[in-house]
Amino acid sequence: MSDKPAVRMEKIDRERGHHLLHQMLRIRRMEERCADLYAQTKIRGFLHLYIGEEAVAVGVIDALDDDDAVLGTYREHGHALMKGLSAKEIMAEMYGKVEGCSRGRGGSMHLFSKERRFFGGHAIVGAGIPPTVGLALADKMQGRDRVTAGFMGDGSVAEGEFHESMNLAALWKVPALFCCENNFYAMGTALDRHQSQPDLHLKAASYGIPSMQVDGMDVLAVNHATRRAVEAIRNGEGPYFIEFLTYRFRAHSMFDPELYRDKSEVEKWKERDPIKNLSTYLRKRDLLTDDEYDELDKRARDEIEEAVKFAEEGNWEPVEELERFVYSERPDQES
Amino acid sequence: MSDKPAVRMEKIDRERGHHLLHQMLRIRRMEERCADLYAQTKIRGFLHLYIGEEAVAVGVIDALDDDDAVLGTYREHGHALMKGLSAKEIMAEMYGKVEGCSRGRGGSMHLFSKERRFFGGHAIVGAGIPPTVGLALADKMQGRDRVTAGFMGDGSVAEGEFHESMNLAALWKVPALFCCENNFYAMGTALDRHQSQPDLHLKAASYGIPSMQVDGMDVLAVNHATRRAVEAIRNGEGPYFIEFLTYRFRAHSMFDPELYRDKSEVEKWKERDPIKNLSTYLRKRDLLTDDEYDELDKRARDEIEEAVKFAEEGNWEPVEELERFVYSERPDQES
Amino acid sequence: MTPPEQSSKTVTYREALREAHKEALQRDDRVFLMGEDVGYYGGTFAVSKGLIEEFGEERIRDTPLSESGFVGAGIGTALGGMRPIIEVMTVNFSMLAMDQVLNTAATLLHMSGGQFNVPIVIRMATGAGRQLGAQHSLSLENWYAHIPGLKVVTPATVDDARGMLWTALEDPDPVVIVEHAGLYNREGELTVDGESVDIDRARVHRSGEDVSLITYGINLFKCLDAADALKERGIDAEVVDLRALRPLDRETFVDSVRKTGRAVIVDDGWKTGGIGAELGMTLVEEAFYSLDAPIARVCRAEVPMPYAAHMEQAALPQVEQIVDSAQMLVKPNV
Amino acid sequence: MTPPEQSSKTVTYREALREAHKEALQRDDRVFLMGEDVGYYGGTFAVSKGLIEEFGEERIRDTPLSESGFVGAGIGTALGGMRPIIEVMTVNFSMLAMDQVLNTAATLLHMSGGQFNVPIVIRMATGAGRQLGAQHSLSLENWYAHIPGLKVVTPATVDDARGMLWTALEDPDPVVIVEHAGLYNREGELTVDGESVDIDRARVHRSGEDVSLITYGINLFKCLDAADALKERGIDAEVVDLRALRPLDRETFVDSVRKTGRAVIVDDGWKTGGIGAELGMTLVEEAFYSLDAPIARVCRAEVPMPYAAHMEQAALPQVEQIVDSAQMLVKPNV
Ligand SMILES: Cc1ncc(C[n+]2csc(CCOP(=O)(O)OP(=O)(O)O)c2C)c(N)n1
Ligand SMILES: Cc1ncc(C[n+]2csc(CCOP(=O)(O)OP(=O)(O)O)c2C)c(N)n1
Ligand SMILES: [Mg+2]
Ligand SMILES: [Mg+2]
Repeated sequence: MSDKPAVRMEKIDRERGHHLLHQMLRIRRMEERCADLYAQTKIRGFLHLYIGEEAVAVGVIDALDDDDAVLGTYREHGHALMKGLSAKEIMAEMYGKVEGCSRGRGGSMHLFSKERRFFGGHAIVGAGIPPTVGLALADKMQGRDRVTAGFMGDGSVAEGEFHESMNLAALWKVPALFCCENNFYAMGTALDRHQSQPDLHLKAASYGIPSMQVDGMDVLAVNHATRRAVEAIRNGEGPYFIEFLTYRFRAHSMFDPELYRDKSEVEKWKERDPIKNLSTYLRKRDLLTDDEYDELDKRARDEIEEAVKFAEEGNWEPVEELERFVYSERPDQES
Repeated sequence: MSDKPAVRMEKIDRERGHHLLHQMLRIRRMEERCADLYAQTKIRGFLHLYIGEEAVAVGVIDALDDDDAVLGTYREHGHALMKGLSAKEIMAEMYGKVEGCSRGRGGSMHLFSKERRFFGGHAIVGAGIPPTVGLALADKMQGRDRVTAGFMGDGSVAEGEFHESMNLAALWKVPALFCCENNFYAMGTALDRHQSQPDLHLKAASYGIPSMQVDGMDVLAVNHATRRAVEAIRNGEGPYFIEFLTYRFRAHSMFDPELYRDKSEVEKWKERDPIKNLSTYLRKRDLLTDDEYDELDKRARDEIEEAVKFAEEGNWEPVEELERFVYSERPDQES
Repeated sequence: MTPPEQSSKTVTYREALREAHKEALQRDDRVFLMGEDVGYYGGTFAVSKGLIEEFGEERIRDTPLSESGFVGAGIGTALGGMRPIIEVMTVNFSMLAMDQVLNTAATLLHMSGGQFNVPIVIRMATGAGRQLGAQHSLSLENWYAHIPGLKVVTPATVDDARGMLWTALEDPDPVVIVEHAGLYNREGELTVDGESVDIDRARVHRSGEDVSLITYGINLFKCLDAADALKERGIDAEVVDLRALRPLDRETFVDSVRKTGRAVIVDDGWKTGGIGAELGMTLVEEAFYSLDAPIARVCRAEVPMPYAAHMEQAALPQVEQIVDSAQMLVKPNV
Repeated sequence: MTPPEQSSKTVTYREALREAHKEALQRDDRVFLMGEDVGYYGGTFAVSKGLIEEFGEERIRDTPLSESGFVGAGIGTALGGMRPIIEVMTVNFSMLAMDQVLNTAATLLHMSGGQFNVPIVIRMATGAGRQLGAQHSLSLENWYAHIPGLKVVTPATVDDARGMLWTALEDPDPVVIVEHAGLYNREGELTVDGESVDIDRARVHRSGEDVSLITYGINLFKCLDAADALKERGIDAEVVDLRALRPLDRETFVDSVRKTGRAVIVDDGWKTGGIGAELGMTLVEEAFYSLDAPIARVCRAEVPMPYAAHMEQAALPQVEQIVDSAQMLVKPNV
């Protein structure tokens, strides 16, 4: 189902290989732990796991600068972690603790960090796309050399806001990178049942936005493609769209009985597990040993366990603060 | 600015030539009279004239059967007249009289006729497109061999609903004919300032909908293209999209000072006046004499004058009926 | 055709809805269900689970994520002689289709001088309480209730869940069915036989003399609990379930307050400009001289809904608030 | 920088708005205006006429027909440090952008735990009276007033038209400015000097003893006319202009009714669930024991707005209705 990457991978050294692998492991372990914690009812509400799709967030956000902005969907734990939010503040958020990155008000779907320029965590499908355009426009109008990366699912491409946003972005040539995580399903509806044109990068192309389709299970391909796109954007060429072909290994959310797809399909995709993919690649080139892998994995697990501990020990926001932040507290508050 | 027609014109005889010319004259005379009546404050509210674009409504609707459905925008007088509403009921509507086709409740932007299957008269730009898809879907689900033709402006192509509708129509292969009246402006905003891809038929094509771009100043080209599209639709090939390149000779509405375009541009387009176009064509082939033209024109003028008289003599809906038809009067009322 | 149910049985609200859909689809060829994930997924709230197997892809029609598109298309099918049931998942997402509902579905009949009625049924879940955060927890049924041309029903019981769908489908005009997401798992005794139920009248679920608790949807059960608690304090509360927010059966709740002289209104939405204000104002207009005390409102706190459970519960109407408000009206000095 | 205006002068509401835009654009580089036809067309209501020549295409930014897109983009620019003024032509079309306003602009600050405020200003025209028919005549400012996190102002006078824009731009949170389309041509005496005006307080435009007429927007002038007519009948009416619908300055109108004991509420929107209900209910909650009579509402008839002039006028609040309602409250037996 997935094409070969449109661009060739760069050669990478041990350090970078380990770095990318470690990032994917951090997300994977966090997500697995979240699933446990959900079963234990420590995490509530909706929980959308990113397992299987790690290469996308890792490959994309690694190619950005700290000062660049990122907007995610409700499946954004991985993006938040990659953007520099700590596992602690993310986990505390999912617990609903005041130490969470949104004071426990957002939960899994609404992670935020002003400091890291992570603009959420949006749970209305497609609704994060217009603000992505706007953030990029603000940079352009203010002459700042920054990129805004907005993530979206294949499902959101059917929403009118996708279309309005592509047109605006193309007309105004804003420095936005649109990252479409095409995991072939919008909840339980298969891609070809919700898109008359399932090659989603062609959608953006029809607005005159340069676009490509990239193997989203291959972090090196993702990273390389993103670097190319970001370079074009920083050169003032306007927006760029990348469709990443990927797959979620788990259900849509914890409520989903997965009636709409075959186990065998899932198994087939698991063979292309992005973590396995990269490990194999590195091992083949003698850039990774079993011990090294275990060490990276252990660091990831430890970090997440610490985060769980932090969340467990966190505090509930005082109920008296319920009405805080409906409006700004200081009239001169700025972003 | 306008391309040559994508399809060649058919040879037409005197009778058909006169028929099409007469239809365009009926619309033209009606619209001119509306402008007068607006100046006299007989017609109020918004008034959007179709002068210059007559070939589109005439050429398209002539290619449809009576049983086919038509949906228009707020610039729909011509479409209503072509769909078989009488000039009288249209004019009475613009006067706000109860004899009007919408009892005087709709006015210029909301002409309706259930009997003629004219579904309005929609003044929220783009909002008529999803119902167009639905009307066509209903026919398909009920196994009826009917076409639904929905008109839209170039401006509406930027609205999210356009996009959502194209996707639905393509996915469900509904028997809908989308007629885009590209008159190069959405109010005062020029096409290339509101569409990153100004070749609008390519928009529909990107959904896998067969589409063409046609000279909308040439009624024969319009008619021929529409016949071809309707044939494909009736063959069960699903939706079709036609972009008609046209131009409005008048202001957007009676409030528009036309600051955004040059008089010279308007003059240039007037050389391609669809009525002049067809007359010249017919004259060249000895299918039209000056007397015949005058006679057709006189019939059109007389019809409109009678309509004005009818409207003048019409009655106001009793104020007591204000709350009628908020809900249906008979529980078994059907469409 | 399955024969109509005979005797009462215990079912969940979800099952009652599913039965109602099944029967409607069997009864009338023109009926079909359309929305995001109503088919192979089985419905976000599993209401339509199994229906696609029975009725096929055409009549259980999965849509892309295109709320305005498929609600508008639904309007078109209604105009074209079908009887669509459109599921918009939740009221939160329905904002994307608001224009179609407001400016087309609700408006067409009047604007066309009585020519085009729109027999569409739009279903959506509403409400908070499941820790879904600000963007998935709205209760905005009051906005739909504000629109002339719509009918808005709020089934609280399994009987109403079972019966109102058919009522809505028989209606020649657009009907919005608002289902509180917290009710789907709730069990109840089903007594209706599969026929339509009236939606013209509110229902007095419990009769009392001292104070009227007026509500709709999930808060019916909070009010019934509150009435129990009040009983223990010697206060006899009447509980009115509005059942429909438009048209409002003003008579029933006004009569109730004429009798009791006191009213606590329990509204699932934000207070300012909510449906609770309308209920109260109606009492002022129609029962002013029967009022023995001011009218109390118990509403959701005026905040975007927070995720954390304790904060969410603090923002929602609670039984104790209802009890305390009633107590204040009846015996202010206790 | 032009110096602040010194003395009072007669201007139209439109001119006052245009001045306000000009000055804001001159004062603050981060300010820009964006919307359909704000540029070369000069604004649907000609508010921004001439501005594109002065400030250029970047700062007077014409948009495609994409309400959700450009409102959402506006939110993004606000997050990115700009101070956008987004013109959504009319409240009718703003429904298409409702999700962005409700679920993003109004929600982000609270949902992010206080991190992301959204300093966006959204302007839109509202109201009927120009024979534009059902789809162009809504008054739905009450819906915006229902949303926590928004501020909603309704300038009625040229002073407020002139001053509120800057106030809104100085506000760190989203502000919706609702301009009644019937006001643009209205002339008035401009007294403010270009500085921001407060939006925290309602204004008593005319003081009286017998009955309070409470309103906002264009109906302020109908109420002032009604007060004149009432004077002739020996009834001394107080007229309160709310100026902002959220936050509501409840104190001012409650105080007014505490004094007069009677209230007529004049609401431009549909009655059921309108802002008028909220005002009335507030009086019940806060001034119940001061009420000498029921509260009256004068609202728009609950119908989609018809085109014909006589029908449209019949559907809108009229001076005589206000007068009669007040009369009924004060001297029910006359
Ligand atoms: C506007 C809107 N409609 C419906 C939903 C419910 N919903 C949540 S996720 C989802 C599917 C989205 O699929 P996609 O964009 O492909 O993202 P993925 O979950 O696959 O990452 C749906 C229908 C929503 N959140 N917002
Ligand atoms: C949703 C919406 N936004 C804005 C408007 C105001 N408006 C009316 S017509 C129009 C321009 C439409 O242009 P186009 O679709 O090209 O049609 P044309 O008038 O050229 O026939 C605009 C902006 C509207 N009616 N509806
Ligand atoms: Mg997906
Ligand atoms: Mg146009």
